[in-house]
Amino acid sequence: MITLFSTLLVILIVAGGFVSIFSKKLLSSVISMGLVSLGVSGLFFFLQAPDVAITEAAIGAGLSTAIFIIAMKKIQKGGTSDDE
Amino acid sequence: MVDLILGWTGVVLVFIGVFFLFLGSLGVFRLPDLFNRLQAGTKATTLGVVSTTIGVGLIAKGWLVFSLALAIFLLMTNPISSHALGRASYRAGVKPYKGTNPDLYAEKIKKESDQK
Amino acid sequence: MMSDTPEIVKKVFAIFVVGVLIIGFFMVFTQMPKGNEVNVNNTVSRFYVMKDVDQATQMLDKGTYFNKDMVPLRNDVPYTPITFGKSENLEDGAANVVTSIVVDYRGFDTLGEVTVLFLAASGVMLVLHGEKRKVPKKKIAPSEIMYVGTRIAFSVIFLFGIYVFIHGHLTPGGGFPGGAIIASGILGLFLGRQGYSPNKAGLTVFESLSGMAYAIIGIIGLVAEKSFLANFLPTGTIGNLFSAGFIALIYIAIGMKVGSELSAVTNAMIVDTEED
Amino acid sequence: MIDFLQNWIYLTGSMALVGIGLYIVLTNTNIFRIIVGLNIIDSGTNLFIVTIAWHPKSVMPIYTATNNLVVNGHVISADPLPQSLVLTAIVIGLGTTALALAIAVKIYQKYGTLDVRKIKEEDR
Repeated sequence: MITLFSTLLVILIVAGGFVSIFSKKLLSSVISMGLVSLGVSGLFFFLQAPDVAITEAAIGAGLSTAIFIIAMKKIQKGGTSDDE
Repeated sequence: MVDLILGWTGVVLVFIGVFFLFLGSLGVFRLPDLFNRLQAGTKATTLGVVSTTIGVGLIAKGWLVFSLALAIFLLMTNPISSHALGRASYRAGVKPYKGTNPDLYAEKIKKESDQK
Repeated sequence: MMSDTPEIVKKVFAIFVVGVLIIGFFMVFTQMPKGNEVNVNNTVSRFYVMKDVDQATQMLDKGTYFNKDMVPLRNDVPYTPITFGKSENLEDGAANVVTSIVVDYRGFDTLGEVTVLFLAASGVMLVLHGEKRKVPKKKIAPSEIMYVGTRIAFSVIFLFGIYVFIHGHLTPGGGFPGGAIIASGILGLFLGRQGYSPNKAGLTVFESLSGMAYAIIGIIGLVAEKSFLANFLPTGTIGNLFSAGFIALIYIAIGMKVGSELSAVTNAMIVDTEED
Repeated sequence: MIDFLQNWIYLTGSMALVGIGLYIVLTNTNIFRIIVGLNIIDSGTNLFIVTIAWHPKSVMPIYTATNNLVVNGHVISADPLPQSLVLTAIVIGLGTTALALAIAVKIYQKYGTLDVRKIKEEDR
Protein backbone atom coordinates (compact mmCIF):
# COMPACT_ATOMS: atom_id res chain seq x y z
CA MET A 1 0.00 0.00 0.00
CA ILE A 2 2.78 2.40 0.96
CA THR A 3 4.57 1.43 -2.25
CA LEU A 4 1.50 2.44 -4.22
CA PHE A 5 1.28 5.80 -2.45
CA SER A 6 4.97 6.52 -2.87
CA THR A 7 4.82 5.58 -6.56
CA LEU A 8 1.95 8.04 -7.00
CA LEU A 9 3.92 10.72 -5.16
CA VAL A 10 6.99 10.13 -7.35
CA ILE A 11 4.82 10.46 -10.46
CA LEU A 12 3.38 13.67 -8.97
CA ILE A 13 6.77 15.25 -8.31
CA VAL A 14 8.13 14.29 -11.75
CA ALA A 15 5.02 15.79 -13.36
CA GLY A 16 5.49 18.94 -11.29
CA GLY A 17 9.08 19.16 -12.49
CA PHE A 18 7.97 18.86 -16.12
CA VAL A 19 5.36 21.60 -15.58
CA SER A 20 8.08 23.86 -14.23
CA ILE A 21 10.19 23.13 -17.33
CA PHE A 22 7.55 23.77 -19.97
CA SER A 23 5.35 26.48 -18.46
CA LYS A 24 5.57 29.85 -20.17
CA LYS A 25 4.73 31.86 -17.06
CA LEU A 26 7.29 32.23 -14.32
CA LEU A 27 4.60 32.19 -11.63
CA SER A 28 3.30 28.73 -12.54
CA SER A 29 6.88 27.49 -12.69
CA VAL A 30 7.49 28.71 -9.13
CA ILE A 31 4.21 27.24 -7.86
CA SER A 32 5.00 23.86 -9.38
CA MET A 33 8.36 24.07 -7.60
CA GLY A 34 6.41 24.41 -4.36
CA LEU A 35 4.36 21.37 -5.39
CA VAL A 36 7.58 19.39 -5.93
CA SER A 37 8.72 20.37 -2.42
CA LEU A 38 5.39 19.26 -0.93
CA GLY A 39 5.60 15.89 -2.68
CA VAL A 40 9.18 15.41 -1.53
CA SER A 41 8.09 16.11 2.04
CA GLY A 42 5.46 13.37 1.72
CA LEU A 43 8.15 10.98 0.46
CA PHE A 44 10.30 11.87 3.48
CA PHE A 45 7.43 10.79 5.69
CA PHE A 46 7.25 7.42 3.92
CA LEU A 47 11.03 7.10 4.25
CA GLN A 48 10.66 7.15 8.07
CA ALA A 49 12.09 10.63 8.51
CA PRO A 50 9.34 12.73 10.16
CA ASP A 51 11.76 15.44 11.30
CA VAL A 52 12.92 16.10 7.77
CA ALA A 53 9.34 15.94 6.50
CA ILE A 54 8.19 18.66 8.91
CA THR A 55 11.16 20.86 8.07
CA GLU A 56 10.69 20.46 4.32
CA ALA A 57 6.95 21.18 4.56
CA ALA A 58 7.50 24.33 6.60
CA ILE A 59 10.49 25.69 4.71
CA GLY A 60 10.55 24.25 1.20
CA ALA A 61 6.85 24.35 0.47
CA GLY A 62 5.89 27.35 2.58
CA LEU A 63 8.50 30.03 3.09
CA SER A 64 10.59 29.36 -0.01
CA THR A 65 7.65 29.78 -2.41
CA ALA A 66 6.48 32.86 -0.52
CA ILE A 67 9.90 34.52 -0.76
CA PHE A 68 10.02 33.72 -4.50
CA ILE A 69 6.64 35.35 -5.09
CA ILE A 70 7.57 38.40 -3.03
CA ALA A 71 10.78 38.85 -5.04
CA MET A 72 8.86 38.45 -8.32
CA LYS A 73 6.39 41.10 -7.20
CA LYS A 74 9.34 43.35 -6.51
CA ILE A 75 10.78 43.30 -10.03
CA GLN A 76 7.60 43.62 -12.06
CA LYS A 77 4.07 44.87 -11.71
CA GLY A 78 2.18 41.72 -11.00
CA GLY A 79 5.24 39.66 -11.81
CA THR A 80 3.39 37.02 -13.76
CA SER A 81 5.18 36.85 -17.09
CA ASP A 82 8.70 36.20 -18.16
CA ASP A 83 11.19 38.95 -18.68
CA GLU A 84 10.80 40.30 -22.20
CA MET B 1 -20.25 1.13 28.05
CA VAL B 2 -19.20 4.77 27.85
CA ASP B 3 -16.29 3.75 25.66
CA LEU B 4 -18.62 1.93 23.30
CA ILE B 5 -20.98 4.91 23.01
CA LEU B 6 -18.09 7.32 22.41
CA GLY B 7 -16.57 5.01 19.79
CA TRP B 8 -19.82 4.71 17.85
CA THR B 9 -20.33 8.48 18.09
CA GLY B 10 -16.88 8.86 16.58
CA VAL B 11 -17.74 6.47 13.74
CA VAL B 12 -20.94 8.40 12.99
CA LEU B 13 -19.01 11.68 13.00
CA VAL B 14 -16.43 10.26 10.59
CA PHE B 15 -19.22 9.14 8.25
CA ILE B 16 -20.84 12.60 8.36
CA GLY B 17 -17.47 14.15 7.60
CA VAL B 18 -16.82 11.84 4.65
CA PHE B 19 -20.29 12.59 3.27
CA PHE B 20 -19.69 16.33 3.40
CA LEU B 21 -16.25 15.93 1.82
CA PHE B 22 -17.95 14.04 -1.02
CA LEU B 23 -20.48 16.86 -1.41
CA GLY B 24 -17.65 19.39 -1.52
CA SER B 25 -15.80 17.55 -4.27
CA LEU B 26 -19.08 17.17 -6.21
CA GLY B 27 -19.63 20.92 -5.92
CA VAL B 28 -16.16 21.67 -7.25
CA PHE B 29 -17.01 19.63 -10.35
CA ARG B 30 -20.54 20.87 -10.92
CA LEU B 31 -20.64 24.57 -10.08
CA PRO B 32 -20.11 27.16 -12.84
CA ASP B 33 -17.46 29.68 -11.78
CA LEU B 34 -14.55 30.22 -9.39
CA PHE B 35 -16.51 31.83 -6.56
CA ASN B 36 -19.18 29.16 -6.39
CA ARG B 37 -16.54 26.44 -6.48
CA LEU B 38 -14.60 28.16 -3.73
CA GLN B 39 -17.75 28.32 -1.64
CA ALA B 40 -18.51 24.64 -2.12
CA GLY B 41 -14.91 23.64 -1.54
CA THR B 42 -14.62 25.64 1.66
CA LYS B 43 -17.97 25.25 3.36
CA ALA B 44 -18.37 21.52 2.85
CA THR B 45 -14.70 20.83 3.50
CA THR B 46 -14.62 22.80 6.75
CA LEU B 47 -17.51 20.83 8.24
CA GLY B 48 -16.18 17.57 6.78
CA VAL B 49 -12.63 17.90 8.05
CA VAL B 50 -13.66 19.19 11.47
CA SER B 51 -16.13 16.40 12.11
CA THR B 52 -13.67 13.81 10.78
CA THR B 53 -10.91 14.97 13.12
CA ILE B 54 -13.23 15.07 16.15
CA GLY B 55 -14.51 11.60 15.26
CA VAL B 56 -10.98 10.22 15.04
CA GLY B 57 -10.23 11.81 18.41
CA LEU B 58 -13.25 10.10 19.94
CA ILE B 59 -12.25 6.71 18.53
CA ALA B 60 -8.60 6.96 19.66
CA LYS B 61 -8.75 8.66 23.06
CA GLY B 62 -5.07 9.57 23.23
CA TRP B 63 -5.39 11.95 20.32
CA LEU B 64 -8.52 13.82 21.54
CA VAL B 65 -6.69 16.96 22.72
CA PHE B 66 -4.63 17.17 19.53
CA SER B 67 -7.65 16.64 17.29
CA LEU B 68 -9.67 19.30 19.15
CA ALA B 69 -6.81 21.79 18.75
CA LEU B 70 -6.56 20.88 15.06
CA ALA B 71 -10.32 21.35 14.61
CA ILE B 72 -10.27 24.78 16.27
CA PHE B 73 -7.34 25.88 14.11
CA LEU B 74 -9.07 24.68 10.94
CA LEU B 75 -12.29 26.46 11.94
CA MET B 76 -10.31 29.68 12.32
CA THR B 77 -8.08 29.62 9.28
CA ASN B 78 -10.04 27.86 6.52
CA PRO B 79 -12.79 30.52 6.05
CA ILE B 80 -10.23 33.34 6.29
CA SER B 81 -7.99 31.86 3.60
CA SER B 82 -10.99 31.22 1.36
CA HIS B 83 -12.14 34.83 1.88
CA ALA B 84 -8.69 36.13 0.95
CA LEU B 85 -8.59 33.94 -2.16
CA GLY B 86 -11.98 35.08 -3.37
CA ARG B 87 -11.28 38.74 -2.71
CA ALA B 88 -7.90 38.65 -4.42
CA SER B 89 -9.27 36.86 -7.47
CA TYR B 90 -12.13 39.39 -7.76
CA ARG B 91 -9.62 42.23 -7.55
CA ALA B 92 -7.43 40.52 -10.13
CA GLY B 93 -10.29 40.57 -12.60
CA VAL B 94 -11.87 37.12 -12.53
CA LYS B 95 -15.40 37.57 -13.88
CA PRO B 96 -18.23 35.98 -11.88
CA TYR B 97 -20.89 33.80 -13.48
CA LYS B 98 -23.35 35.85 -15.50
CA GLY B 99 -26.30 34.90 -13.31
CA THR B 100 -24.72 36.49 -10.23
CA ASN B 101 -27.18 39.08 -8.97
CA PRO B 102 -26.81 41.37 -7.06
CA ASP B 103 -23.06 41.95 -7.20
CA LEU B 104 -22.64 43.85 -3.95
CA TYR B 105 -18.85 43.87 -3.92
CA ALA B 106 -18.68 45.73 -7.26
CA GLU B 107 -20.87 48.48 -5.79
CA LYS B 108 -18.58 48.69 -2.76
CA ILE B 109 -15.48 49.02 -4.95
CA LYS B 110 -17.18 51.74 -6.96
CA LYS B 111 -18.12 53.64 -3.80
CA GLU B 112 -14.55 53.41 -2.54
CA SER B 113 -13.11 54.70 -5.78
CA ASP B 114 -15.60 57.57 -5.80
CA GLN B 115 -14.48 58.65 -2.35
CA LYS B 116 -10.90 59.00 -3.53
CA MET C 1 29.19 34.00 -29.20
CA MET C 2 26.61 32.44 -27.01
CA SER C 3 23.70 34.44 -28.40
CA ASP C 4 24.26 33.10 -31.93
CA THR C 5 23.53 29.54 -30.86
CA PRO C 6 20.03 28.53 -31.98
CA GLU C 7 17.55 27.40 -29.38
CA ILE C 8 17.19 23.83 -30.67
CA VAL C 9 20.93 23.15 -30.44
CA LYS C 10 20.93 24.24 -26.83
CA LYS C 11 18.00 21.99 -26.01
CA VAL C 12 19.54 18.97 -27.70
CA PHE C 13 22.82 19.60 -25.90
CA ALA C 14 21.00 19.90 -22.56
CA ILE C 15 19.09 16.67 -23.18
CA PHE C 16 22.38 14.96 -24.05
CA VAL C 17 24.05 16.13 -20.83
CA VAL C 18 21.06 15.13 -18.68
CA GLY C 19 20.87 11.74 -20.41
CA VAL C 20 24.56 11.02 -19.81
CA LEU C 21 24.12 12.01 -16.15
CA ILE C 22 21.09 9.80 -15.62
CA ILE C 23 22.66 6.79 -17.40
CA GLY C 24 25.74 7.21 -15.20
CA PHE C 25 23.62 7.31 -12.07
CA PHE C 26 21.75 4.16 -13.04
CA MET C 27 25.02 2.35 -13.73
CA VAL C 28 26.09 3.27 -10.21
CA PHE C 29 22.77 2.11 -8.75
CA THR C 30 23.36 -1.46 -9.87
CA GLN C 31 26.46 -1.51 -7.66
CA MET C 32 24.56 -0.27 -4.61
CA PRO C 33 23.23 -2.69 -1.98
CA LYS C 34 19.60 -3.66 -2.40
CA GLY C 35 16.97 -2.38 -0.03
CA ASN C 36 16.93 -5.42 2.22
CA GLU C 37 20.66 -5.56 2.70
CA VAL C 38 21.14 -2.04 4.06
CA ASN C 39 21.37 -2.18 7.83
CA VAL C 40 22.30 0.30 10.48
CA ASN C 41 24.25 -2.46 12.21
CA ASN C 42 26.99 -2.00 9.64
CA THR C 43 27.27 1.78 9.82
CA VAL C 44 28.90 4.16 12.24
CA SER C 45 25.68 5.63 13.57
CA ARG C 46 24.47 2.53 15.41
CA PHE C 47 26.14 3.85 18.56
CA TYR C 48 24.13 7.02 18.26
CA VAL C 49 20.97 4.91 18.31
CA MET C 50 22.28 2.89 21.26
CA LYS C 51 23.15 6.20 22.97
CA ASP C 52 26.60 4.88 23.90
CA VAL C 53 29.44 6.51 22.01
CA ASP C 54 31.98 5.60 24.67
CA GLN C 55 31.92 2.02 23.36
CA ALA C 56 32.83 3.23 19.88
CA THR C 57 35.72 5.27 21.28
CA GLN C 58 37.10 2.27 23.15
CA MET C 59 36.86 0.11 20.07
CA LEU C 60 38.58 2.75 17.98
CA ASP C 61 41.40 2.84 20.50
CA LYS C 62 41.76 -0.93 20.30
CA GLY C 63 41.63 -0.76 16.52
CA THR C 64 38.75 -3.18 16.19
CA TYR C 65 36.03 -0.87 14.95
CA PHE C 66 36.34 -0.68 11.18
CA ASN C 67 36.51 -4.35 10.38
CA LYS C 68 35.62 -5.67 6.98
CA ASP C 69 33.17 -8.20 8.35
CA MET C 70 31.36 -6.55 11.24
CA VAL C 71 29.48 -8.96 13.42
CA PRO C 72 26.06 -8.12 14.82
CA LEU C 73 25.98 -5.97 17.87
CA ARG C 74 25.15 -8.56 20.50
CA ASN C 75 28.37 -10.50 20.04
CA ASP C 76 30.95 -7.78 20.49
CA VAL C 77 29.29 -5.08 22.57
CA PRO C 78 27.60 -5.54 25.92
CA TYR C 79 24.68 -3.18 25.93
CA THR C 80 21.74 -2.32 28.12
CA PRO C 81 18.43 -2.20 26.23
CA ILE C 82 16.65 1.15 26.24
CA THR C 83 13.01 1.18 27.31
CA PHE C 84 10.82 4.21 26.84
CA GLY C 85 9.84 5.71 30.18
CA LYS C 86 12.16 3.51 32.25
CA SER C 87 15.79 3.91 31.23
CA GLU C 88 17.62 6.54 33.26
CA ASN C 89 20.96 8.32 33.24
CA LEU C 90 21.84 7.53 29.65
CA GLU C 91 24.68 9.23 27.88
CA ASP C 92 22.13 11.34 26.04
CA GLY C 93 18.52 11.33 27.20
CA ALA C 94 16.67 12.57 24.14
CA ALA C 95 14.01 10.24 22.79
CA ASN C 96 14.47 11.64 19.29
CA VAL C 97 17.76 10.30 17.94
CA VAL C 98 17.98 12.87 15.15
CA THR C 99 17.81 15.65 17.73
CA SER C 100 20.49 14.07 19.86
CA ILE C 101 22.77 13.90 16.81
CA VAL C 102 22.05 17.45 15.65
CA VAL C 103 22.46 19.12 19.02
CA ASP C 104 24.60 16.87 21.17
CA TYR C 105 26.92 14.55 19.26
CA ARG C 106 27.45 16.96 16.37
CA GLY C 107 26.63 20.25 18.05
CA PHE C 108 29.69 22.02 16.68
CA ASP C 109 28.49 21.25 13.16
CA THR C 110 25.16 22.87 13.97
CA LEU C 111 26.93 25.96 15.34
CA GLY C 112 28.67 26.34 11.97
CA GLU C 113 25.38 25.84 10.17
CA VAL C 114 23.68 28.54 12.23
CA THR C 115 26.60 30.81 11.32
CA VAL C 116 26.02 30.14 7.61
CA LEU C 117 22.35 31.02 8.01
CA PHE C 118 23.30 34.20 9.85
CA LEU C 119 25.69 35.19 7.04
CA ALA C 120 23.01 34.59 4.41
CA ALA C 121 20.45 36.65 6.31
CA SER C 122 22.84 39.52 6.90
CA GLY C 123 23.79 39.36 3.20
CA VAL C 124 20.14 39.76 2.22
CA MET C 125 19.73 42.72 4.55
CA LEU C 126 22.99 44.27 3.30
CA VAL C 127 22.08 43.91 -0.37
CA LEU C 128 18.57 45.26 0.00
CA HIS C 129 19.45 48.06 2.40
CA GLY C 130 18.88 51.71 1.61
CA GLU C 131 16.29 51.62 -1.17
CA LYS C 132 14.54 54.86 -1.95
CA ARG C 133 11.20 55.20 -0.26
CA LYS C 134 8.30 56.40 -2.39
CA VAL C 135 4.74 57.26 -1.55
CA PRO C 136 2.35 54.50 -2.65
CA LYS C 137 0.16 55.54 -5.57
CA LYS C 138 -2.91 53.45 -5.02
CA LYS C 139 -3.62 51.38 -2.01
CA ILE C 140 -6.04 48.52 -1.63
CA ALA C 141 -6.68 48.12 2.05
CA PRO C 142 -6.97 44.51 3.22
CA SER C 143 -10.38 43.70 4.57
CA GLU C 144 -11.35 43.70 8.22
CA ILE C 145 -11.69 39.90 8.28
CA MET C 146 -8.08 39.45 7.18
CA TYR C 147 -6.87 42.04 9.67
CA VAL C 148 -8.54 40.42 12.66
CA GLY C 149 -8.15 36.81 11.48
CA THR C 150 -4.42 36.93 10.82
CA ARG C 151 -3.85 38.38 14.29
CA ILE C 152 -5.78 35.59 16.01
CA ALA C 153 -4.13 32.97 13.81
CA PHE C 154 -0.71 34.47 14.48
CA SER C 155 -1.08 33.95 18.23
CA VAL C 156 -1.95 30.29 17.70
CA ILE C 157 0.86 29.77 15.19
CA PHE C 158 3.36 31.43 17.51
CA LEU C 159 2.29 29.16 20.37
CA PHE C 160 2.61 26.11 18.10
CA GLY C 161 6.11 27.12 17.02
CA ILE C 162 7.18 27.45 20.66
CA TYR C 163 5.66 24.02 21.38
CA VAL C 164 7.59 22.50 18.48
CA PHE C 165 10.97 23.72 19.58
CA ILE C 166 10.50 23.03 23.28
CA HIS C 167 9.44 19.43 22.58
CA GLY C 168 12.21 18.92 20.02
CA HIS C 169 13.77 16.03 21.95
CA LEU C 170 10.51 14.09 22.33
CA THR C 171 8.54 14.56 19.10
CA PRO C 172 9.51 15.24 15.48
CA GLY C 173 10.47 18.84 15.02
CA GLY C 174 12.96 21.04 16.75
CA GLY C 175 14.48 24.45 16.49
CA PHE C 176 14.65 24.81 12.71
CA PRO C 177 11.03 23.93 11.85
CA GLY C 178 9.80 25.82 14.94
CA GLY C 179 11.57 28.98 13.80
CA ALA C 180 10.24 28.53 10.27
CA ILE C 181 6.68 28.16 11.62
CA ILE C 182 7.02 31.41 13.60
CA ALA C 183 8.38 33.17 10.51
CA SER C 184 5.41 32.00 8.43
CA GLY C 185 3.08 33.41 11.11
CA ILE C 186 4.82 36.78 10.77
CA LEU C 187 4.44 36.50 6.98
CA GLY C 188 0.70 36.17 7.59
CA LEU C 189 0.79 39.40 9.58
CA PHE C 190 2.44 41.11 6.60
CA LEU C 191 -0.36 39.91 4.34
CA GLY C 192 -3.10 40.94 6.73
CA ARG C 193 -2.22 44.57 7.12
CA GLN C 194 -0.54 46.79 4.59
CA GLY C 195 2.46 48.68 5.85
CA TYR C 196 3.00 46.38 8.82
CA SER C 197 6.60 46.31 9.91
CA PRO C 198 8.01 44.59 12.96
CA ASN C 199 10.48 46.24 15.27
CA LYS C 200 13.65 45.86 13.20
CA ALA C 201 16.11 46.76 15.94
CA GLY C 202 14.30 44.45 18.33
CA LEU C 203 14.58 41.56 15.85
CA THR C 204 18.31 42.16 15.40
CA VAL C 205 18.99 42.36 19.13
CA PHE C 206 16.89 39.26 19.79
CA GLU C 207 18.70 37.30 17.11
CA SER C 208 22.16 38.32 18.33
CA LEU C 209 21.26 37.49 21.92
CA SER C 210 20.04 34.02 21.03
CA GLY C 211 23.12 33.42 18.89
CA MET C 212 25.28 34.47 21.81
CA ALA C 213 23.32 32.17 24.12
CA TYR C 214 24.35 29.20 21.95
CA ALA C 215 28.04 30.08 22.20
CA ILE C 216 27.77 30.79 25.94
CA ILE C 217 26.18 27.39 26.54
CA GLY C 218 29.11 25.88 24.66
CA ILE C 219 31.62 27.76 26.79
CA ILE C 220 29.87 26.66 30.00
CA GLY C 221 30.31 23.10 28.75
CA LEU C 222 33.99 23.84 28.10
CA VAL C 223 34.43 25.04 31.69
CA ALA C 224 32.37 22.34 33.37
CA GLU C 225 33.12 19.23 31.29
CA LYS C 226 36.40 20.20 29.59
CA SER C 227 34.92 20.03 26.10
CA PHE C 228 33.20 22.63 23.95
CA LEU C 229 29.41 22.10 23.77
CA ALA C 230 29.46 19.18 26.21
CA ASN C 231 26.35 18.30 28.13
CA PHE C 232 26.70 19.79 31.61
CA LEU C 233 23.20 19.09 32.92
CA PRO C 234 22.04 15.73 34.27
CA THR C 235 19.82 13.59 32.04
CA GLY C 236 16.62 12.10 33.36
CA THR C 237 14.24 9.31 32.41
CA ILE C 238 13.89 8.97 28.64
CA GLY C 239 10.53 10.35 27.51
CA ASN C 240 10.09 13.07 30.14
CA LEU C 241 10.16 16.77 29.34
CA PHE C 242 13.19 17.38 31.55
CA SER C 243 15.21 14.48 30.31
CA ALA C 244 17.73 15.64 27.79
CA GLY C 245 20.04 17.97 29.66
CA PHE C 246 21.00 21.02 27.64
CA ILE C 247 19.30 19.99 24.39
CA ALA C 248 16.13 21.93 25.23
CA LEU C 249 18.15 25.05 26.05
CA ILE C 250 20.06 24.94 22.77
CA TYR C 251 16.93 24.23 20.74
CA ILE C 252 15.17 27.21 22.35
CA ALA C 253 18.14 29.38 21.35
CA ILE C 254 18.17 27.97 17.79
CA GLY C 255 14.41 28.38 17.42
CA MET C 256 14.44 32.01 18.49
CA LYS C 257 17.43 32.71 16.26
CA VAL C 258 16.00 31.05 13.15
CA GLY C 259 12.58 32.62 13.71
CA SER C 260 13.87 36.16 14.07
CA GLU C 261 16.35 35.70 11.20
CA LEU C 262 13.78 34.44 8.70
CA SER C 263 11.34 37.17 9.80
CA ALA C 264 14.04 39.77 9.18
CA VAL C 265 14.72 38.30 5.71
CA THR C 266 11.01 38.41 4.88
CA ASN C 267 10.81 41.97 6.19
CA ALA C 268 13.77 43.09 4.07
CA MET C 269 12.21 41.49 1.00
CA ILE C 270 8.70 42.78 1.52
CA VAL C 271 9.16 46.35 2.73
CA ASP C 272 10.31 47.86 -0.54
CA THR C 273 7.67 46.00 -2.51
CA GLU C 274 4.90 47.94 -0.88
CA GLU C 275 6.42 51.32 -1.61
CA ASP C 276 5.79 51.06 -5.29
CA MET D 1 9.96 -7.67 -7.51
CA ILE D 2 8.33 -5.61 -4.77
CA ASP D 3 11.64 -5.19 -2.92
CA PHE D 4 13.29 -4.12 -6.14
CA LEU D 5 10.58 -1.49 -6.70
CA GLN D 6 10.58 -0.24 -3.11
CA ASN D 7 14.13 0.92 -3.19
CA TRP D 8 14.34 1.99 -6.80
CA ILE D 9 11.26 4.14 -6.96
CA TYR D 10 12.82 6.68 -4.60
CA LEU D 11 16.20 6.60 -6.37
CA THR D 12 14.48 7.09 -9.72
CA GLY D 13 12.46 9.99 -8.36
CA SER D 14 15.47 11.74 -6.90
CA MET D 15 17.54 11.34 -10.05
CA ALA D 16 14.62 12.53 -12.19
CA LEU D 17 14.47 15.68 -10.05
CA VAL D 18 18.22 16.25 -10.48
CA GLY D 19 17.90 15.79 -14.24
CA ILE D 20 14.93 18.17 -14.48
CA GLY D 21 16.75 20.82 -12.47
CA LEU D 22 19.88 20.48 -14.59
CA TYR D 23 17.83 20.81 -17.78
CA ILE D 24 16.21 24.00 -16.45
CA VAL D 25 19.60 25.46 -15.52
CA LEU D 26 21.11 24.62 -18.91
CA THR D 27 18.35 25.84 -21.23
CA ASN D 28 17.12 29.04 -19.57
CA THR D 29 18.67 32.48 -19.49
CA ASN D 30 16.33 34.10 -16.99
CA ILE D 31 18.04 34.28 -13.58
CA PHE D 32 14.85 33.49 -11.68
CA ARG D 33 14.31 30.31 -13.66
CA ILE D 34 17.89 29.27 -12.96
CA ILE D 35 17.24 29.69 -9.23
CA VAL D 36 14.09 27.55 -9.61
CA GLY D 37 16.21 24.83 -11.22
CA LEU D 38 18.79 24.97 -8.46
CA ASN D 39 16.02 24.60 -5.88
CA ILE D 40 14.71 21.49 -7.63
CA ILE D 41 18.23 19.99 -7.68
CA ASP D 42 18.38 20.71 -3.94
CA SER D 43 15.17 18.74 -3.34
CA GLY D 44 16.45 15.84 -5.44
CA THR D 45 19.74 15.50 -3.59
CA ASN D 46 17.99 15.67 -0.22
CA LEU D 47 15.65 12.89 -1.30
CA PHE D 48 18.64 10.80 -2.45
CA ILE D 49 20.49 11.16 0.86
CA VAL D 50 17.41 10.24 2.90
CA THR D 51 16.78 7.24 0.63
CA ILE D 52 20.23 5.83 1.38
CA ALA D 53 19.41 5.84 5.10
CA TRP D 54 16.28 3.74 4.64
CA HIS D 55 15.52 0.07 4.27
CA PRO D 56 12.08 -1.45 3.78
CA LYS D 57 11.66 -2.83 7.29
CA SER D 58 12.96 0.21 9.14
CA VAL D 59 11.09 2.26 11.73
CA MET D 60 11.45 5.95 12.47
CA PRO D 61 14.40 6.90 14.71
CA ILE D 62 12.34 8.15 17.66
CA TYR D 63 11.83 6.22 20.89
CA THR D 64 8.16 6.13 21.82
CA ALA D 65 6.08 3.83 24.00
CA THR D 66 5.35 1.52 21.05
CA ASN D 67 8.43 2.11 18.91
CA ASN D 68 11.63 0.40 19.99
CA LEU D 69 14.71 0.88 17.87
CA VAL D 70 16.87 -2.01 19.10
CA VAL D 71 15.43 -5.52 18.93
CA ASN D 72 17.57 -8.50 20.01
CA GLY D 73 20.71 -6.44 19.68
CA HIS D 74 19.98 -5.42 16.09
CA VAL D 75 19.31 -1.80 15.26
CA ILE D 76 16.18 -1.75 13.10
CA SER D 77 15.62 1.97 12.71
CA ALA D 78 16.44 4.09 9.68
CA ASP D 79 19.90 5.61 9.83
CA PRO D 80 19.54 8.90 11.74
CA LEU D 81 22.85 10.47 10.66
CA PRO D 82 21.95 11.34 7.01
CA GLN D 83 18.58 12.58 8.20
CA SER D 84 20.23 15.07 10.53
CA LEU D 85 22.51 16.22 7.70
CA VAL D 86 19.50 16.83 5.45
CA LEU D 87 17.68 18.65 8.27
CA THR D 88 20.35 21.33 8.34
CA ALA D 89 20.84 21.34 4.56
CA ILE D 90 17.21 22.35 3.96
CA VAL D 91 17.52 25.42 6.19
CA ILE D 92 20.77 26.48 4.52
CA GLY D 93 19.04 26.04 1.16
CA LEU D 94 16.41 28.61 2.15
CA GLY D 95 19.10 31.08 3.27
CA THR D 96 21.10 30.81 0.05
CA THR D 97 17.92 31.04 -2.05
CA ALA D 98 16.94 34.25 -0.30
CA LEU D 99 20.42 35.70 -0.86
CA ALA D 100 20.35 34.75 -4.56
CA LEU D 101 16.92 36.34 -4.98
CA ALA D 102 18.09 39.55 -3.31
CA ILE D 103 21.08 39.75 -5.65
CA ALA D 104 18.80 39.07 -8.64
CA VAL D 105 16.53 41.94 -7.59
CA LYS D 106 19.54 44.26 -7.39
CA ILE D 107 20.68 43.11 -10.86
CA TYR D 108 17.25 43.91 -12.25
CA GLN D 109 17.34 47.37 -10.71
CA LYS D 110 20.73 48.07 -12.25
CA TYR D 111 20.36 46.61 -15.75
CA GLY D 112 16.60 46.59 -16.23
CA THR D 113 16.61 42.98 -17.37
CA LEU D 114 17.06 39.49 -15.98
CA ASP D 115 18.42 37.89 -19.16
CA VAL D 116 22.00 36.73 -18.69
CA ARG D 117 23.03 37.39 -22.30
CA LYS D 118 21.68 40.95 -22.33
CA ILE D 119 23.46 41.68 -19.07
CA LYS D 120 26.69 40.41 -20.64
CA GLU D 121 26.26 42.63 -23.71
CA GLU D 122 25.54 45.69 -21.57
CA ASP D 123 28.56 45.04 -19.46
CA ARG D 124 30.89 44.99 -22.43
